[in-house]
Amino acid sequence: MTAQTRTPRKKQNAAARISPVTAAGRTVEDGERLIDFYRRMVLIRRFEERAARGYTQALIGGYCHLNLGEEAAVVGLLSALQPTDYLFTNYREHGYAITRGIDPNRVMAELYGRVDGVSKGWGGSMHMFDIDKRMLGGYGIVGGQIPLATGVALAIDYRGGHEVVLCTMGDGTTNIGAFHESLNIAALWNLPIVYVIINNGLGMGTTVEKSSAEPELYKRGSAYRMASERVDGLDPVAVAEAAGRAIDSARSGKPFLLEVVTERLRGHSVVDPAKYRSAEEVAELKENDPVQTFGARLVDEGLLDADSLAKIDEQATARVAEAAAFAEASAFPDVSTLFDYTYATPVPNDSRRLPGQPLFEPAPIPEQGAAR
Amino acid sequence: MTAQTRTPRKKQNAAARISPVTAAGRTVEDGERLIDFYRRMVLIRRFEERAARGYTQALIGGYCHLNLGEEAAVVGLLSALQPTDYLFTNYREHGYAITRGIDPNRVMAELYGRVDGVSKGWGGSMHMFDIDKRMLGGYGIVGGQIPLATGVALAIDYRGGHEVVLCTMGDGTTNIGAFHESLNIAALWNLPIVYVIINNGLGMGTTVEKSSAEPELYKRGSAYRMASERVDGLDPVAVAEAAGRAIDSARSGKPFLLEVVTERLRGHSVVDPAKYRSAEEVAELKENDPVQTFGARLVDEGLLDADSLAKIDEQATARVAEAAAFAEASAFPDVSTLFDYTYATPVPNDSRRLPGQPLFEPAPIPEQGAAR
Amino acid sequence: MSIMTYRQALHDTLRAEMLRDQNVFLMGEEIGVFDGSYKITAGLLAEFGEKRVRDTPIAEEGFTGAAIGAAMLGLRPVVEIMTINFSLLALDQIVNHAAKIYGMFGGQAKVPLVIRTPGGGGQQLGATHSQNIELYYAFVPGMKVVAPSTPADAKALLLAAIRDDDPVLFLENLSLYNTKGEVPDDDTPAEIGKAAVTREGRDITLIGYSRMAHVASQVAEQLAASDGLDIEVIDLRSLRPLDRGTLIESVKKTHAAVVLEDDWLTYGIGAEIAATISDGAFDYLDAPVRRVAMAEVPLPYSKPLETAALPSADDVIGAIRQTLDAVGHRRR
Amino acid sequence: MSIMTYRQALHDTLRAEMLRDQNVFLMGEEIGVFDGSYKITAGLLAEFGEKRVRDTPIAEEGFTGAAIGAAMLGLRPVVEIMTINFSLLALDQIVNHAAKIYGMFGGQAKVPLVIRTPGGGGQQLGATHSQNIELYYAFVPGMKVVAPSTPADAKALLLAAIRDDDPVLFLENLSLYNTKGEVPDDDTPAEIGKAAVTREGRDITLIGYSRMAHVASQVAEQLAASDGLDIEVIDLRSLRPLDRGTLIESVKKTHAAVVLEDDWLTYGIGAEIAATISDGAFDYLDAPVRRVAMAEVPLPYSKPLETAALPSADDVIGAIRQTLDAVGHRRR
Ligand SMILES: Cc1ncc(C[n+]2csc(CCOP(=O)(O)OP(=O)(O)O)c2C)c(N)n1
Ligand SMILES: Cc1ncc(C[n+]2csc(CCOP(=O)(O)OP(=O)(O)O)c2C)c(N)n1
Ligand SMILES: [Mg+2]
Ligand SMILES: [Mg+2]
Repeated sequence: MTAQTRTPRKKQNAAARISPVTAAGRTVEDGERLIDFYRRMVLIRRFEERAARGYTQALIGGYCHLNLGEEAAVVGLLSALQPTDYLFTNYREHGYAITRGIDPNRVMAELYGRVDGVSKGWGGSMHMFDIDKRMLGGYGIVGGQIPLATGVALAIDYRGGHEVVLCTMGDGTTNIGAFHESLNIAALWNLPIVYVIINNGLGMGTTVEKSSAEPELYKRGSAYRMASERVDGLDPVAVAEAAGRAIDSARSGKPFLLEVVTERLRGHSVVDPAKYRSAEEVAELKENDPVQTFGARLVDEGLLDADSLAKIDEQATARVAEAAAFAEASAFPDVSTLFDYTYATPVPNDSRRLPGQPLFEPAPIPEQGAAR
Repeated sequence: MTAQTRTPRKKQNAAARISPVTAAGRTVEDGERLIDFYRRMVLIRRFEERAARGYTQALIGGYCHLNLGEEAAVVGLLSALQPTDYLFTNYREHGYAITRGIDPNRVMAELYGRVDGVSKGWGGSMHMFDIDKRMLGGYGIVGGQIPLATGVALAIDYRGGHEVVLCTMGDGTTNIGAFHESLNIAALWNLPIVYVIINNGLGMGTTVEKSSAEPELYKRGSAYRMASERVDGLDPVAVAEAAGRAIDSARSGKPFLLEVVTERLRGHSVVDPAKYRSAEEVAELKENDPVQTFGARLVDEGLLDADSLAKIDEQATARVAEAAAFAEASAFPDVSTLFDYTYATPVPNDSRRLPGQPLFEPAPIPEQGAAR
Repeated sequence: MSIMTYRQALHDTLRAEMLRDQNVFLMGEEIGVFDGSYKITAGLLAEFGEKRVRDTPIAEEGFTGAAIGAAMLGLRPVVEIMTINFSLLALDQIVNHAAKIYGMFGGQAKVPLVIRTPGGGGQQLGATHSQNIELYYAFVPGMKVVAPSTPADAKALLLAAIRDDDPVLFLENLSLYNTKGEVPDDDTPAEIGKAAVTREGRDITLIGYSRMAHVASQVAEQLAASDGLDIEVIDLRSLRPLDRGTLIESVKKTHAAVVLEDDWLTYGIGAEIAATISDGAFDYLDAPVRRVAMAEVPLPYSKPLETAALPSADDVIGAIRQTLDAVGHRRR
Repeated sequence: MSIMTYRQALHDTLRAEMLRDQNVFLMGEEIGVFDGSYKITAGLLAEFGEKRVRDTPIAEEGFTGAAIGAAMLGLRPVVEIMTINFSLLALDQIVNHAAKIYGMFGGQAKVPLVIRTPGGGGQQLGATHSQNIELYYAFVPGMKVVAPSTPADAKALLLAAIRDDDPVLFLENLSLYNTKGEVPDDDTPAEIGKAAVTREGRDITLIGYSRMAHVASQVAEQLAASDGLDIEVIDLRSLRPLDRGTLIESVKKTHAAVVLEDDWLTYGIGAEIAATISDGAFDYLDAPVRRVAMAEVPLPYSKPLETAALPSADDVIGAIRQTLDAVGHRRR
């Protein structure tokens, strides 16, 4: 178990934490990769801001949780994953979806509840799923994805495949029984899975310290003899490297627990004003903004300048505007499809009845005594 | 976290493991206490053998799990508990019930399903409960007792009391979600509780190594920053001492995880022939018989001799014979009491209907047209 | 009497009961610092402190079980489970433990526990967050289940639940929290196990609970105005025990019934209501008991689909008209 | 055709399906080394090895969820949950995940999962180990629930369940494992969603499933012999989907029905059966549909109490006679 030594959240200048991307020894490809990281982070940022707007405009309904503050974590993690690997997340997953390569149009259309959405409008913000990109959901029940992801790892192992499953969850989620049961099973059976704790310090309004008796969450791996590590989630490079190690381990049959320390820049969901955070804390969040700090770093390193930063931003803004336009133009699912997805194998006597329909069509009343 | 160094089960002569009870420095009280331990262990042994017989004679029904091999653990643990402390166990609890001071007659009567049983015949083997002795059950759902026991510790803390809760469970039980959720809560809230893992090496036919990725179970305490210890459960003195430390810790607001390594001398329940155990393993069990090894030790130490051993045995045999006679003479609960324990607070419209009774008493058929 | 929301009635009653009895305390996710997911417990942490308003880890089974244990020692915990969907994770503790402890140990320990939890679809929360599974509790001997539809009942039934010595599932509803109504000032608890005839009428009986009792009253008023119909409305209020007598008495008078429910039709709460009436009022019914319920699908997120799947006032009105037609037919 | 026990039929079918399809594998507590708690899987570990017969830790939620995940990738896991009581611990994974995944993601992933689990009281296992809670699954769109009562159906329905692409709760019963019957040699699966008229008759319809379908047949034979009664027996076989048509057709002919169930009466499976018949055969029924069910108590351990609480053949006979009396009354 190797722990990144990392000063506790919010007590240090974030920019200083970013791992050095010095020109010395850097190849052109390295530089492109860093710029690509940044570009993807900005896209998430703009996408989420657009989603928040869509929610305020009542174009998006239900609950809506954003990845604001987690851009570096998302981008770093997914950069280490092969296209054939599988991804499971919780309900805070728009960024994962677009970074995994799902067309932002379809992600936004899902938020709008339209037929062109990744889940055809059936899932919404919390339930993004794309079988081609091997993103197997988006789950709204805290911890619900963990046993499922473990089962996919089991299926890979059963078939002798070489894929890996990456399963993300929040810090608060480590306190639920499914976490324990699943990690034990994965370690016992040597399954190819990386469990990722996105530690943004809060489960809704509850701090890690108020919810986890061992707040250094990666240490919980030891209860299953599972290798584990903590990494700074504001630094996409560090995350990518740590994720690489974790995925390598999993691919060799040793499941891994990776804790990624991030920030949640806004409320738990779009509607949460987060009044429980102090003004000081909120001010510090700015310093810990991964998009800004990483951008500044790339400028320092000479990889980007004010112009290119602005251009990347514009492109992202245009891209999400396109996504929103696409979503708005997409049709709502037709009510006639309501009964299409209850069962995969049709069977007789399946109930297909709208609330206003009777169980039995009113029969002609039999004549007196005729019934028998 | 202090670990008793202990060679793995079944690989060492058990007698050699028993902590020395040397005459040097031993007071008379110490000696009496050791003999008392032995007496209680023998009583459990004979009681369980009698229960097995009763089961074979179809005087006892349902599932019936015995403490055979766990006598030292039971006696050692309960010796460290105050009368005002609370005890929770799983379904393998006859020994706990009688050692806690519940009249063996009433424990046997419960097995026989009679009105004089500790749970009035409603619970059976798996559900012994005695409010006066603060034994709060006997639970058949694996892990079910753990959240409840945690809640009793919470109630003690809420009221500012000084009692402690002792909650036992099997090794296999440490893999269920409730274990994780509860230990985290107890550690987070500093509750006065000792979780005891009775590690008898097996959950039904599954070994610890096949079910727990960290088979040194006490180490799981670290996932909650909870102090923990492993102790040799074939030695009642060692268990008593470890339990004392654990209970002291809990009483001072630091919950504790204690692993007690024992043996299961027979099958999982009375009906299990345990064919999955090798002949060699079964032979080794004899060497690990806590009653015999502790008895031999006391003889070695000059505290007992062949005569007193025999006498203790006779007394125990007579006591359980009396219990069986009492149980057999006790009445079955009257069928008229069937609806007595569904609710504590009576409310209107409670359903009190035997299977053969109609929902509505057949009403006189109204005359043609008279109904309206 | 004061006019207040259902939310306010719950909040004020919790507060009053905590002031009245030191044994009453609250547990649940986000009920303290966050003021409660639906703000029912807003301000109570500041007033009563962490001991009596306890934010828990996300561990439904663990904290619900802990509340059961605390209740066994005589405390009166009121647990909030954020929505009834998440209660599935605590079901073993509730069904196999809370509901069994009194009986299984021959009456030696009581479990004076209240579990408050909202159900309700219609918020575009998708398949796992929009279920109405009160059935899972109403089915279980040893449990009591109440489901207020008005602010007054929210108060009276919560008082009853807290003071009752058995585990009570207290069903709230997301779409009722902002509804308003008169609430008596005194603290007289309701009687658990009693339905209420909230509107008297002779033409047909409408039966509902929680949100659908609310809808039933609205529909009854509307059809009185538009069609001059004289509809009797029954609010079940208690799902377990179920007040069969009140149902039968009503249908003996009206000769027809429509049951409104927000859960799925097949095996839903309405099945028992329909079966009960069809049995106890067999010779009085002039048409089959009609059920209006949710379409039997995992509830979709997309608004038009969700709307189509949930029972509406119009669906109820259609069912009433069809039932009255059927009655008319048979009375010819 | 061979004569074999219900247990043997299950065992042989599991084995045959594992031989037929490499994607079929078994998971559960004690199914391997221990041969299964009720010995259904005896010998399969030795034959197929650890990969395909997987002993799990005691972690119902974890291993059931893992099976769901494996099914999402196209494997066909058959999970054994030792008794249906313990399935409460896995309910979130089953109801919120297995049953939702196909719909919630717009049909992108199927969950071809079978959960085998026995229900049943009468073994003196006490309140937490004797429940019949198939209702919890039968209520849920997205689930299929089958409940064979004979060795032949154990085979045919298990074949259907394993080959179906949806999650199927396969309900067994402790007291049926040793019952014997004829089992066809070929491997034709049953059709999920169809009830069977297992005995034709004109006087009254008896309806049951699992153990109570067995009891229904016995009672029908007995009353044919003793009273010359001509009883029709329906074995539901599938609780979800529910074959309403077969029920209605039968009652249109017999004009009376008694429903037998091993679960609690109020809100039990029988409620839907009674409501369905009272609705669909409204004009044909000559007496209220009668339900014979378990007493609504946490089931006590003590034998005389347990026996009193469980429905018996005598209870069914009494209900039939009373119902026929009521019919006679109305036909006068
Ligand atoms: C079983 C369950 N309990 C409660 C909730 C409500 N809930 C949704 S998100 C959340 C907080 C989760 O915190 P964390 O795991 O840290 O993830 P984050 O939201 O910070 O990304 C809670 C309690 C739920 N969805 N499921
Ligand atoms: C939730 C649940 N799952 C499964 C069972 C069946 N079961 C009863 S005892 C047992 C094994 C428990 O093993 P362990 O915890 O080591 O205790 P031991 O029996 O060895 O004392 C199992 C699987 C149960 N009672 N409850
Ligand atoms: Mg978080
Ligand atoms: Mg064990």
